[in-house]
This record gives sequence, C-alpha cells and structure tokens, in this order.
Amino acid sequence: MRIACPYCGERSLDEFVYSGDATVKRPDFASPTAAVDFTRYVYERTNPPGEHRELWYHSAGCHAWLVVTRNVATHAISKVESARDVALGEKSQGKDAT
Amino acid sequence: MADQGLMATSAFLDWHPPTVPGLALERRETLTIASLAALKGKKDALLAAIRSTYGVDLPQRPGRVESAGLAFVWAGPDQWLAISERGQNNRDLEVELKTALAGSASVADLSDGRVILRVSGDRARDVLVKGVPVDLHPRAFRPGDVAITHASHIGVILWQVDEKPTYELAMFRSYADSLAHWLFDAAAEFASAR
Amino acid sequence: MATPHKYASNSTQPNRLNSGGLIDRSRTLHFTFDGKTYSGHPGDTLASALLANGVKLTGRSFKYHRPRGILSAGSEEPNALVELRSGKRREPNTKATMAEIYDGLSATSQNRWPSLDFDVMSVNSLLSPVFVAGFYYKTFMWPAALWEKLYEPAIRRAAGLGRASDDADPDTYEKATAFADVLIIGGGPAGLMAALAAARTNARVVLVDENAALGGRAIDDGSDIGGNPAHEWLRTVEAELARTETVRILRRTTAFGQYDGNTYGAVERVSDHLSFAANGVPRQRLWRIVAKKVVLASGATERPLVFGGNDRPGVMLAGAVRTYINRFGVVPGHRAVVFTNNDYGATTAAALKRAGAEVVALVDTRPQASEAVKRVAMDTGTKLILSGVVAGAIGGKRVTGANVRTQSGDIVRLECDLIAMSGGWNPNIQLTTHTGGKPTWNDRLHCFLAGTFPPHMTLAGAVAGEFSLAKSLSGGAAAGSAAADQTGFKAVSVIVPKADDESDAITPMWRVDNPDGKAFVDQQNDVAVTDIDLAEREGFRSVEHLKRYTTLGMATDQGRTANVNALAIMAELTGRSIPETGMTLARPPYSPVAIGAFAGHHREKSFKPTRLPPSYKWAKENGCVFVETGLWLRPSYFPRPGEKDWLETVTREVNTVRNAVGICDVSTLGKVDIQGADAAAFLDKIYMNGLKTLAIGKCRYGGMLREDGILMDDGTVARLGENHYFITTTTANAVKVVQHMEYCAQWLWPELDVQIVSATEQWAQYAVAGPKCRDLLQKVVDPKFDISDAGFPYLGVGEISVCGGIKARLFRLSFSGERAFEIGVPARYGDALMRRLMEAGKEFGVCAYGTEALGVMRIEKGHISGPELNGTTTPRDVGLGGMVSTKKDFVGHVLGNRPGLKDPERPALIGFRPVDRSQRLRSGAHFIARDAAPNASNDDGYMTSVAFSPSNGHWVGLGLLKRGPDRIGEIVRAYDPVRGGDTLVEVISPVFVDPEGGRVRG
Amino acid sequence: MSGAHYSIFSVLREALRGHTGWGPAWRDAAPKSDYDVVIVGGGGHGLATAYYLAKNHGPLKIAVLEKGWIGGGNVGRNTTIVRSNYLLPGNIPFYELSMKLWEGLEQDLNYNAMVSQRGVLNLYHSDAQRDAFARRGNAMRLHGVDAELLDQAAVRKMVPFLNFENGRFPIHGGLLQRRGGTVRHDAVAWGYARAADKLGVDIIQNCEVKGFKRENGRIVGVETSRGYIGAKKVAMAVAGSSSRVAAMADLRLPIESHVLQAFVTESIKPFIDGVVTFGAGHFYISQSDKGGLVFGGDLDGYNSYAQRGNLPVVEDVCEGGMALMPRIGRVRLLRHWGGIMDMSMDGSPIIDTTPVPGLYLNAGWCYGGFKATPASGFCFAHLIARDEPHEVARAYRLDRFATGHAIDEKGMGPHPNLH
Ligand SMILES: Cc1cc2nc3c(=O)[nH]c(=O)nc-3n(C[C@H](O)[C@H](O)[C@H](O)COP(=O)(O)OP(=O)(O)OC[C@H]3O[C@@H](n4cnc5c(N)ncnc54)[C@H](O)[C@@H]3O)c2cc1C
Ligand SMILES: NC(=O)c1ccc[n+]([C@@H]2O[C@H](COP(=O)([O-])OP(=O)(O)OC[C@H]3O[C@@H](n4cnc5c(N)ncnc54)[C@H](O)[C@@H]3O)[C@@H](O)[C@H]2O)c1
Ligand SMILES: Cc1cc2nc3c(=O)[nH]c(=O)nc-3n(C[C@H](O)[C@H](O)[C@H](O)COP(=O)(O)O)c2cc1C
Ligand SMILES: [Zn+2]
Repeated sequence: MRIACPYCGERSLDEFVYSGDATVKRPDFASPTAAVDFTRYVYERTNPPGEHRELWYHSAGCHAWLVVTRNVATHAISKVESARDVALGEKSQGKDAT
Repeated sequence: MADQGLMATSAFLDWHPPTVPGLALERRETLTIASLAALKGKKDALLAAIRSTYGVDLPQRPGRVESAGLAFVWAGPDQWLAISERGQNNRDLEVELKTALAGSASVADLSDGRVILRVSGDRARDVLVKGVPVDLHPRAFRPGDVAITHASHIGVILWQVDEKPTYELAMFRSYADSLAHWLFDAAAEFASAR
Repeated sequence: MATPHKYASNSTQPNRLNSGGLIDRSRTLHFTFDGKTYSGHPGDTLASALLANGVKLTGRSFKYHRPRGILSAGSEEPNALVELRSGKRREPNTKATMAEIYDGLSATSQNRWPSLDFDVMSVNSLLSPVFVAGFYYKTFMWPAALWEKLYEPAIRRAAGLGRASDDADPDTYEKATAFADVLIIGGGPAGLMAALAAARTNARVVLVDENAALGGRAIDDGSDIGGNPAHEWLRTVEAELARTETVRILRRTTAFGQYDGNTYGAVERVSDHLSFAANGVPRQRLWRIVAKKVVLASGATERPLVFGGNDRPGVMLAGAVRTYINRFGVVPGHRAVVFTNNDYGATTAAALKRAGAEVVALVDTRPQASEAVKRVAMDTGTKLILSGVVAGAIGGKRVTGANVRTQSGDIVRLECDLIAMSGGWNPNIQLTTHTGGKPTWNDRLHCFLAGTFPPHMTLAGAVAGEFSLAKSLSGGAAAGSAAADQTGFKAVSVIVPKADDESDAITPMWRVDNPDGKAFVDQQNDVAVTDIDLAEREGFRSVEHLKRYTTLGMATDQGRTANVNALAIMAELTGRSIPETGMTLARPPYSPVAIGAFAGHHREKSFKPTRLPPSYKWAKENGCVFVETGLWLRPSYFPRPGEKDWLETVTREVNTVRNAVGICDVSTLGKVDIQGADAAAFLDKIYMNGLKTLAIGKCRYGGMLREDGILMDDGTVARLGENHYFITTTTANAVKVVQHMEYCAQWLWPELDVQIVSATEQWAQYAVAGPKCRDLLQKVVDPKFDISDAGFPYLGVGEISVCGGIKARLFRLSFSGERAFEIGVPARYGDALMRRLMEAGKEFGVCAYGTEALGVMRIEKGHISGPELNGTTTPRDVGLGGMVSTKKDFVGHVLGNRPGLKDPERPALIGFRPVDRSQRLRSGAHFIARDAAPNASNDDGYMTSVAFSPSNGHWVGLGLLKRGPDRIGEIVRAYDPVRGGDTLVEVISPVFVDPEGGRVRG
Repeated sequence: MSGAHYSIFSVLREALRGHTGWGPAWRDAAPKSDYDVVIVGGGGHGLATAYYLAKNHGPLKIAVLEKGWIGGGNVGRNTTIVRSNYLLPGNIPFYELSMKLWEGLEQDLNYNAMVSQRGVLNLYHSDAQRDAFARRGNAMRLHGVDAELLDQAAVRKMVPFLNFENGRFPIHGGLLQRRGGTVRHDAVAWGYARAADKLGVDIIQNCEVKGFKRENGRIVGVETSRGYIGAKKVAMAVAGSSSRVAAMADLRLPIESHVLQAFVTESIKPFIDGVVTFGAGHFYISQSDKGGLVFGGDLDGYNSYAQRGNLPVVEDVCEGGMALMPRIGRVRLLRHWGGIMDMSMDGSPIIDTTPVPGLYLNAGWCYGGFKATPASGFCFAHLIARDEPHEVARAYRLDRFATGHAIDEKGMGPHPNLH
C-alpha cells in the first residue's frame, strides 16, 4: 500500500502510523452527557466494510497527520488530506452553524 | 579551568568506509543548524523576512534553496532547517535567526541534534537504493529536491546537492554509527577488490 | 528444419547432444549428486546435467516414498528436490530444475533412508491403502497420553523433506527499491517484445525473469523467429535492450508477489549460480518494485495427464522434454511415447525425432487427428494412436514401458524409457489474483485466464491465452507500447517478426479411466485420484476443503501442475461445471523465497539500529556495562576492579551520590521544544495537572493521560520564556509523546499557535547529583552565572554557558532525592563535558552512575517509572491522584472518572520492606494477605519495583496493593512461586529516604 | 447418516475395501423454516457453540449458518497456538477452561485434532520483561495454571538453535507453559462440525446472513442468501465480520477489523519442538507435523476486510526471524496469507447478551481466539441457553468500556491495532 502524502508525495506504508476512524469527533468535556459521549468517541466504531475515513501519521516523513479515505475491502485509496486542514474546516463550519 | 572550552567529538565513532571507485563518503559535522517553524498566520511574514534578509524564498514543497553558504531545507509543513558552516567566527544560526525572524517564526538550535553525511559519485545512487525507498532517478529527483524518509530503519532528511550526483543525509545524532554501518555494507559490493 | 543431432561421442554425458542449446560445451564443470561425480556445462541446471548423465531417479515422494524423477524444467517442479550445498549453507528442497550448476556443486537427495536407491520408508507405499487422505484425523486417539509420547514423535520423524542448516546462514542478503514506468514480468517472446516496444519510447523499463537466460519457450521449443533460430533473435533483442540505459534487466529474478499500491516483490538470486558469493556481494537481493504499469508476460505451465504410474521417473511433461533438447542440448530418453490431448503436445514428437530419439508412438486421446497432428506423424513417421490413452507407465525406479489402451479397449504394451505427456496449459495468472483478482474459465483453451485484475496490469502472451508464438510476439509488442503510452511516453511502431502460429487445439481429458496403477494428481504430496474420490465421498467437495483435507496443492510447488486437474476431477465427481467448482486461491510467493532475503541487512546484531548516548565512548573506555533500553544502549553500571558483583558496584555508586556526587547520562530522556503564543494553553490540554501558573525560569513535574484516563507518560515541564517551553519525557515514550502532541496540535486543537520540535538529540544531558554537585558544577559553569541555592533554587532552570562560553542549560531537578542539577550542552560536547566533569570531580570523589543506581535511588524516593507506568495505572493508582485537575479540559479527564478507574479496591502504590531484613525482594511477586491461602481470590496486587537500598541496608520495594495506603503497618506475603519465593513484607510509606525531602533543596 | 465411528479399526476395515464405506463427515444440510437457536458463523466458535449447546443444553433445534465453507475463516488460517498463559483475572480462568477442554477434546469429539502440548515459550530480553513475565507466571500459578520462569541456561537447553551469541537484544530467559502447544486448525472445525452434526445440528454452508428480522424489538429470525430462517435466539460468532453483522441489528461495537498475516515455509525435517515467541521483535514460530515452519508477527496495523496484508510486515516478521534464529535464512517462505481479526478496544473478547433481545454476541477475539475455541463455545452455549454468563466468562461484558473495566493485558489502551 502506498499513501500519497499531500506534502511529501507517494510513500510506502511503512513510513506511516495508523490511528483509526477519523469520523469520530472529540466531544465537549463540559456537556452533561460527556461520560457517554466520550465512551462512544473512544470505544465505539462503525468499522464499515467499504469506504473508511481514517487517520494516518507520516511518522517517518513530515510528521503530518493525514485523513485518508480508503476502501478497506480493496485497500484502494481515493483521497488523502491534511488532518489540520480538515479539522480547521470542520471547526469553522461548526462555528458557522452555531 | 572553566574557560578551557570543550572539544567537539564526531558522532561517527566507528568510521571505516570501504574504498569504492566512484563513491565518496564525507561527514559534515562543523555545521550550525536551526529549525524554523512559522507562527500561526505568520507564514507570509516569515517568507518576507527570509527574502529580505537572505534573498531567497523558503521552499513551499520538499526542496532546498541556498544563498551564500546558507541553505534552507524543507522539513515539513511550514517548517525548515537552516544549515550553514559555523566557520571561523563560529556562526550560530539559532541566535542569528531568532533576531531576524522575531515575531514570525519559532527557532530552535538543532546543530547537534542532526548530523549530516554526504554521499557522492557515480555509485551514490546504486548504494542508496539499498536503503532509501524513494525514487532517486534523475527523472524523479534533482538537485534541490528534498525527501524526508528513512534509510535502513533510520529516519533521514535527504537532499540532492548537485549532478555528480551528491546527496546529503541528515539523521539524528545517536543513529550515526548504525547508518554508517549499513552504508558501508551496502557499498561493499562495489569496493575495489582488496 | 535443423538437421538431426548426434549424441556427443566425446562426452562422458550419454544423453548430451553434440550441438544445440544455450550451454557452453567448451567448458566442463564437475558436480556431485549423492556423492557421485558427474560433469556438465555452463548453462546447465542440475536437472539438465543429471539427465545428460542418464540419471533419472532424483528423489522420493513425501508420503509413500515412491521413486521420483524430473517432471518439468522449471519452477513448477514437484519431484526433483535436493539438498543443495552442505554445512552452514545447506539448502533443503532446492529444485534441481532451477539450480544452475557450478564447478564443485554438491547435491544430495532427501527424505530417504539409508539411500535414494534403497529407501526403507518405501514400505509406506505398501501401506498406502491405509495412509489415505485425512487418515490421521480418524486415528491415533487412544490412549490420549500416547499422542505426544508415541504417535506424534513418529509422525514428526517421518515429516519434512530436506534438512535446514544447523547454523546461522553465513551469506548476506540485501534489499533494494526500484521504480519503473513499465515493469515487465517474464522474458519470453511476449515479455521481450513488450520490453523492446516500451524501451523504444524512452520509458523506464524493468524486465524480470526467473531463469538465467531469457527467451522462454521460444528457446525451449527451438522455434524460428523472423526466419532465424529463436536464440539469434534473442541475441539481437538483448543487445538492443542492453544499449538502452533506461532499461534494467534482472535475470534469475522471480516476481513473487503483487501487493497494494502497484508494489511488486521480487527476489534476485545474485550469487546462487556461483560456488560462493564474492566479497561484499549478497547471496540474494530482495527488490521492492514500484511500477506505474505492468506487463505480465509470465507464460503458461503445462499440465500432466493423470494415468497409472504417471509419477514414475521417465514420465515427463512434453514441454520439458523440448526444453531439455533445445535449451540444454540433452535428450531425456531414447525410446519415447508421446501422450497428449492437444496439438502443441503432439509436436513434441518432432523435437524428439530431431534429437535422434525414437518415438515409439504418438498417443492422442482425441478421436480424429488434427492437421497439426497429421503433419507431425507424417514428418516423423511416428505411429499414431488416436482415441488412445496410456493406462499405466511400467517400471519402478525408471520407466521401462507404457501400457496403452487403444480405442478398442485392448492394452498394447510399448517398450520405452520416456513418456512425454501434455494435458494442456495453465496460464501463470497467480500474480493477477494476489490482490483479489478472480480468474475466469476459458472453454476453448480449457484453462483459467485472468478475469479481474488490477487496472495497472496488462497481460501478454501465453498468460493472456495468446498461446501461439506469433500471437505472443504481437501481443507482447502491443502490450509494451500501450503500457508506455499510458505512462506518458509516445509509442513508436515496432515490427513484429514472423513466427509460427501453432495450433492450440485441445480436447481435455482430466483423468484416464481405470488407470493401471496409482494415478497421481499432486505428485509431491502423493495425492492420487482415489484421494479425491474419498474427499468427495466424505463431503470435502469445496475445492478449498479438498485442498486442506488431501493437502493437494500445498507442497513446495503449490500444485502448479496439480490444481486444475484436481478441481476438474472434483467437478466431474460432483456433476458441477469447472467454473462452479472454482479454483483455490493463489497466494504469494509465486515460487518460494528464502527468509534471509526478506530480512536483508536487518538480522542478528543489525536487526535494529543501535542508538548511542553522548557519553558512550567515554563509558566504554571506563568498563561500563551497558543495557538495551528501546534502541538505546545506556550505561547500566560501572564496575571497578575488585567489586565482586553488580550489587556491590551499584551500591557504591548510590553511596557516592548520597554522600558526595555522581554523574549520570540522562540524554536519552525525550526532550521537546514547544513554542508559540498558545504553548501554555496547549500544554494545559495535554498534561493532567495545571501549568498555567508555571513561572518563567521554573520547572514542574507533569503527567499525561491517554484519553481513556490511564497514565501515558510523566516528565518535567520547563518554561524558558513567555512562549517557550521545554519538556522531557521518559526514554521509552519519547517518540510516542511527540506523535501524541502532533495529534493534539494538528487534529484536536489546530486553532492553537504552537510549534513542536523534537530536541532529544540536541542536548547531551547529565544529571550531576549529590551534596557536592554544586561544588563540582561551579568548576565548569562560567563564573558570571550564580548557581547558589539562592540564585538557582530547586526547580529552577536557566540558559547558561560553561567552559568559557559554550551554551548550556541548567535544571535544578532531582530524580535521586539528593541535591542535584541536570546540565545540558550541545551533544557534540557531550563526550568532552563528561571527561571534564569526571576530571574536575576527582577531588570530590565523583563517580559515574548508570541506570541501575538511578533506579535504586528513584525507588528509595518512591518515584514512579516504567514498571508503574505500565499502561494500566491511573494517577490515583500511583499516588498522583492529587495532581489531577478537576476543572480544565485535558486529554483523559472525562474517562478518567469512570467508576472502574475510581474503585477504591484498585491496587494502589505503596512501599514494602522484608520483615526479615536480610531477605531479598523481587518485582513480579503477588501480594497475599498474611494468613490467606495463596489463590486467585486472595490476589491483592503485585510488586512493581525493588532495589537493595544502601541507605536502609536492606531491600525495599514499590508495589500496587489493594487499598495499599490504608494498610501501612500490615504484614503481607510477597508470593513468587515461579522463583520459589514467598516473603513476608511490611507495608510502609513508599519514600524510604529523606521523607521530608529536605536534601533536594539543600 | 454421517460417518461411522473413527478408529484405527474402522480405518483398517475401510482400507480393505478401498475406503468406499466412509460417509460424509457432516450432512450437507438444507435450511429448515425455523430453529430454536441459529448460530451465525461456521468457524471454530460457531461450531463449538453448536456442539456444546446440543450436548449440554439440548434437546434444541440448532443450525449453524456459514456464508462460505466451514472453517474458511480464521479458524482455518491461524497459527494454531493454544495456551492459557494470561495475566489478568478476567482472562486466566476462561483460557484455562479452554485448555482443559482441549486436553479431552479428541476423545470427546472422536476426531484427532492433533492437540499437541509441546510447550509455549515466551522469551524475555531485559530485567523489566523478566519481572513482567514473573508477575504473569505468578498470576497463572495463583489460578492453578502451570507456569515456569526459565533462565538463559534453561532456555539454551530447550532451544539451543536460537541466536544467543550475536543478538541485538540478548535472550535472558523465558516464561514457559508446558501444557501450551498447537492444535491442527482445520481439524478443529471439522471435528466440531462432525460431532455437532451427529447430535442433529444442521450445518448449512453457502448461507450468508444478510439481515435480522425483529418483532417489537426482539429478533425472530434471519434473512439469508438461502432465504428467511426463523429463530427463537440468534447467536453471532462471526469474528472478523462482527461489526458488519452487528450493524444489521443497528449495533456499533467496540471493535475494529484488522488484518493479521501468517506464514509457512517449505516442509523441512522438524527441529522446532514447541512454540517460541521473540520478546524483542514481532516474531513467533512453531513447526507443523508436516514439517512447515508456521510463523507470524504483528498486525499490518490498519482496518481491513481484505484477508491479505502487505510487504512491510512480511519483511518485519522475517527480520525478527533472522534476529532470533538466523539458521532459517536459507529456508524458503512457501506461502503467506491474512485473516480478518475482530480487534476489540482492550484486546479481550466479548461474550454477552446485546441491547437487542434474542441476539447474543461472541466477538472481539483478536488474534487469540483459536485457543479459546472450546471455552468460547462452552460459555457461549451456556449464555444462550441460560441467559446468564458462565462464571469464567463474566468479565467479557459489552458494557465494560463504559464502566471502566477494560481487560487490557498489554496496557496499550483503546488502540486495537496495538494489542
Ligand atoms: C493469521 C492468524 C493467526 C492467528 N493465530 C492464532 C493463534 O496462534 N492462536 C490463537 O488462539 N488464535 C489465533 N488467531 C485468532 C483465531 O484464529 C481467531 O480468533 C478465531 O479463529 C476466531 O473465531 P472463529 O474460528 O469462530 O472465527 P472464523 O473462523 O473467522 O469464523 C467466523 C465465520 O463466520 C462466517 N461469517 C461471517 N459473516 C457471516 C454472515 N453474514 N453469515 C454467515 N456466516 C458469516 C465467516 O465466513 C467465518 O467462517 C489467529 C488469527 C489469524 C488470522
Ligand atoms: N500453442 C500452444 O498451445 C502453446 C501453449 C503455451 C505456450 N506456448 C508457447 O509459449 C510461448 C508464449 O510466450 P510467452 O512469452 O507468453 O511465455 P514464455 O513461457 O515463453 O515466457 C514466460 C517467461 O516468464 C518467466 N516467468 C513466469 N513467471 C515469472 C515470475 N513470476 N517472475 C519472473 N519470471 C517469470 C518464465 O520463467 C518464462 O521465462 C510461445 O513460444 C508459445 O509458442 C504455446
Ligand atoms: C497451520 C497452517 C499450516 C499451513 N501449512 C501450509 C502448507 O504446508 N502448504 C500450503 O500451501 N499452505 C499452508 N497453509 C496455508 C493455507 O494454504 C492457506 O493459505 C490458509 O489456510 C489461508 O487460506 P487462503 O490462503 O485460501 O485464504 C497453512 C495454514 C495454516 C493455518
Ligand atoms: Zn509527509
């Protein structure tokens, strides 16, 4: 498997560290439902058999965290984004919403 | 007593390169190295500051630029290494850049954190290919290109200096001997028969 | 047509032709097989050389120990397996058909005793009615005890083929990565044309072929290309490719696996064809080949026919017979029967004739003779038997005849020493299925072709079902151009040379009815047709069940000559079609690969890199004993002459620190430089304790949690400036913590202005500890810096200079509990500073101390470390509960409050000392209430760390004990059955030295 | 009726008549309209569950539904190691029950699964690792499980061919469980299938469960590729597919599916007797009764349902092998494959009821579930029949993550790919 780091270019699997589902979002610690929310956030996974948005860390490369969209049945990668950009995007949307 | 100074020692404790026609291995340990990272939202300011002070543009991709013996090497998103010989007047890039870039970048001294090994000659590519998993073919990698990767399980920042070709590998200091050991093994195949 | 060969009269090799083939007759090589010396020529494989010498019996089968010979001429060989070389280089199960000979080669037959010719175990074949598929599962059950004692040892004694070497492999291996626009797998006519076509576009081309010589079946079949013998064409093609510097040809290189991301694994046998690998040259090289496009031109493998005694030495694949004649100049038999169900097989008669062999009969399973068959029979004047089958091969250790059943059903016995059989061809599509591609059945060619396969792949030649030479050449050229074109290189036209468009007509016959003798499907694993019958009867009808129940296709050849015959037979038995029945899944490697090649440089000492701390050289000179911690080699202790054991040394080091001063290299601790306007806010989210109030010039101890509320790491946080922090981590977690920080900075809180730089290696950091530490440091720290208690109090930090202007950092920290500093200088000065400090410290009786003494002192102070930070402890468990902020949001806050983690019953950190002070403590011991029985329900926790405390004069320990802090004064058992220990220990405060902590402040 | 009693006598009798007398090992059953219990998944656990349900809790109408061919999942692709050398109280009694069941399995099933207790040796390479193993060994002993802590000399005696002289990480000793060993993987599936079949269980292959039918919340049956099948109770034992099947009942599990690879070499004369695991790299190895070296290492590390891994892990594992036993350098790797692991968030399994009435869950086996097969089936059957957990499986609750009672042997935290 090779991942096209948006900064470094395409590199082999062994340069990266995997860190699971990128769709779960860290909840608000102050919310009254925080205990349940954090349990879900940390432990429950959809673990779909097809397309999966997931976090990878370019540990042997540029140290960027990445959001990779990958089909876990075929290992085909359709998209690689900078996690920082994704996170900032989501946060700004979040703000707009409220 | 306190002012006797201290002697710098090499990070390569067991240095015995094989003699290989077309391959030169050289340790570069008299450098001053500083890391710069743009402060949030200050990247343009940083670029401008570097441009005005040193007359070069910081590479926005894995690349290396040089001006008057001072090289800037891309080291990750919005991060660079500044590298130069220390020279007689013992240049110190941390001090120099902290003032030059105040308010636009955070600067840290890495002069000793990284050691640099220069690999050059017709054979350089044949040897590096045995540990470096990036494409170094001239069509894919040119002077001025940079790759952050690993060589034989050891993290390196690698760049090409010239067409000879000459490459430089920057690694964390404590790995120097292990990396050299691998490099010597990889080169042995081409060593002139003893 | 070439003129008939004569046998080389001058040669000691009875079956060697005096001309033809790619071997070099001008040089003779000598080798031994089972101790007997034979001769061959450069270009020979062990198999071709043995055949040249008339050797037919080469091995014994796995289960029945039946005599076996050479079936094929390639990597699909199931039978001719030998132990190659000897001693440290002994190589079991080496295919004689792939091993090239060199002067002095020695090979030994395997899996027989006492000799290949007379093998006692061949009684097994008498018992073959008992040793049927799956019989193990039905027996050896009574009495149960006898399984390990009797049955299994017997089975294991019989198991296995060759023997692995008893010693470490003395040869070296290496790995390399190659990148290509076009990778071409297979150097036969298709692959070579593809290479030419691609090379001419200036694309970067890599061509790999398993064999030493290129040309594939065009050479094997002695075909003509462009009106000339194939080998002449080959020479011109190789010359052009050699001239093109964008082309790399890897001979003796097997592409063994296709992996995700256009990545191919290939192994190059660099030195296996030599008597030894030259200095510095590896035995083999593992290639990771990353290719934009791939042309798979891997050809096809011939299928045996399934008839009685089809495993006898002398029964050979027709294509192999031609290979030996045309590639090696060896005729494997003098009186041959050709047995085929297809036209291509039939033409083997012509090859034999040309080689001067007599063809007794051409037995064709089909009712009418096709044009091709007629022509062959005509040209060669061979007797043609239509609708005929070889019911059985006659003979023991070599074929002496064939019982042929004619259309009328009567048996004709034909004398022969060779049966050349062809059951059709299976395209080598394995590499198309490694990442999930599915084969499809072709009803015309009666074989599986690649169905689905990765988009970057193009198939050409026989593997694509382009079975004739002409089609292979044109198909190869087209594929090569297309592949280059798709990678952005303008295709240039290539003229495809003329060649035969041989017929590929076939009418399958999957097995001969009522065979005369055992009819084998998988020869190496001794799976006969009757085993497939049995599997079907017992319900193992899925091909995957069939495989696992009978072990069909599981041998070193992975059933390349067996699988399709087997599933076709199963299809017949179950009345399903072949596509319905399906094909077993092929996995890498395509042919077996030495484990050493996968490891390359990274074995034994070079398994992982070794990280050396700044004082390493000095420590080594001073007789230091080192210890592996992660990748680091850390000084463990510094024995001095006359010290009887490590304990005496460590005790001395501890006493020196407690009474004078000691120096310890702590450079391996992770160090991270953190800057930015939000650095403080950022750290506040990562550490469980508050850091907002940390003043510039001060340090604070801090702890980090995982999001699940468990302790991840601890260390110190120093504030160097308004927006500048410098933190330390444990040696073990240095990398993990940086990764975690990057995660928090980039993913969780990207809005924060924070920059993270790992500075671990920048600083040579030494702990200078003990009452005399300041007196010592005073001698190196530049005078202008005040390091007095007043000027530099406990937990102070400052950027200073030493030895006349060398920049340094000073921290007033103590892990030992003594007054202590940590001093950091740029790592290049680390060695010199250590020497300087030791020199300057002489007058104070300084000593260097290592991780052992460090450990003793931290235990004496009740400081936690690795054994307490074991990934399952909470702050509260280790006595840090008070540090945890209850207000702020930080990683681990919420889940840290789950009831299970707050349970007062959880073992918590406390101190221990032996009731009998002379007794030794051991970590890993479990705690049992004094008068409770030692069993699971009374397990109250365990000892995490122990040390002999010089200050107390006895052993002390830290441990996690249920409600520990409430049990001070209680006496419990430290129960350690695996080391025969059972010690009464007293529960006491975990601080064994200077509980008030006065000393650190001085 | 499926096959006669197996014994050397029946084998000899059949030998005389060309083995024409053997019947199918299990009936190729067709689905009936409804069952008391439908077990989803014809792997080791599903088949064992069916067997113990029928044997200990019958009479019941039981079916095992397998989407492919039985034993085609992880039970048929694992490295066959069985042991009960666990650390935590939540685990030890369960795995020890399993070990005891293995010890009597063949006579119980009348099937030779080649349960072979030639020992499992975990090497340690540092004092800290030694003490951690001591802690584990002591925990085992407190539970009445056999454990021995060997020093280097004892290890040398046992496995002299390891790299003691030139190792990057010196071998200091090992934790040995003599009763540990290996079991012939396929035979476990076939043996349970045959024995369950004899007790009337329907084993239905090529029957994929595609959905659950629920009536006012409760499961009443399953939709399958072979039609609807009614069931009073439905029990999931689908290992790597747990999340997919649970999703059909709108459940999200504390599980990720990860690929683990395994490796086998060409068959060579046996020289490795028991199981050896490297403590300083990702490598463990044993030798099969056929002579193949069967070895493995670490997960590939990313979510996958593809049943195959990639080259970096192949290299990593072989590097471990060449670090520990460089004599295998010239031994050839014959085949490598992958299986889909149901990696739970703490590395320990779940055997529990679910929020959905009538649906029972057996999952989270990670790469340790083969050794668990008998106890898993035994305890799962108990839970299904009695609606209360078997006492040795009490800790395997689904809600343990919410309450903070994770069973984390390795201390890796909620990172499935690190367990
Ligand atoms: C490479 C490897 C090495 C391992 N090594 C060991 C080891 O040494 N020791 C050890 O103890 N454990 C080991 N394991 C783990 C062990 O194999 C598994 O934990 C265990 O086999 C899982 O239980 P099972 O046998 O029931 O799973 P499986 O055999 O996978 O059974 C699950 C079955 O459910 C079926 N299924 C899935 N979805 C559906 C559906 N919708 N409808 C119908 N059927 C369905 C599947 O087809 C499969 O047959 C290893 C695993 C692997 C992959
Ligand atoms: N007419 C027929 O029925 C028929 C049937 C089959 C083959 N043929 C003949 O076979 C030839 C087909 O030409 P081709 O080039 O397609 O096949 P080929 O067999 O001539 O060449 C294939 C080459 O690929 C190599 N190879 C295969 N797998 C490999 C791997 N994984 N790694 C490295 N090397 C590998 C083989 O060693 C061989 O040298 C023609 O000469 C044709 O006449 C004819
Ligand atoms: C313990 C064990 C031993 C094995 N031995 C062999 C073997 O000797 N030869 C072989 O070809 N495959 C062997 N295999 C691998 C199987 O062929 C197959 O790859 C594995 O069961 C996974 O199935 P799959 O590859 O069809 O997905 C073995 C598998 C296991 C679990
Ligand atoms: Zn990157």
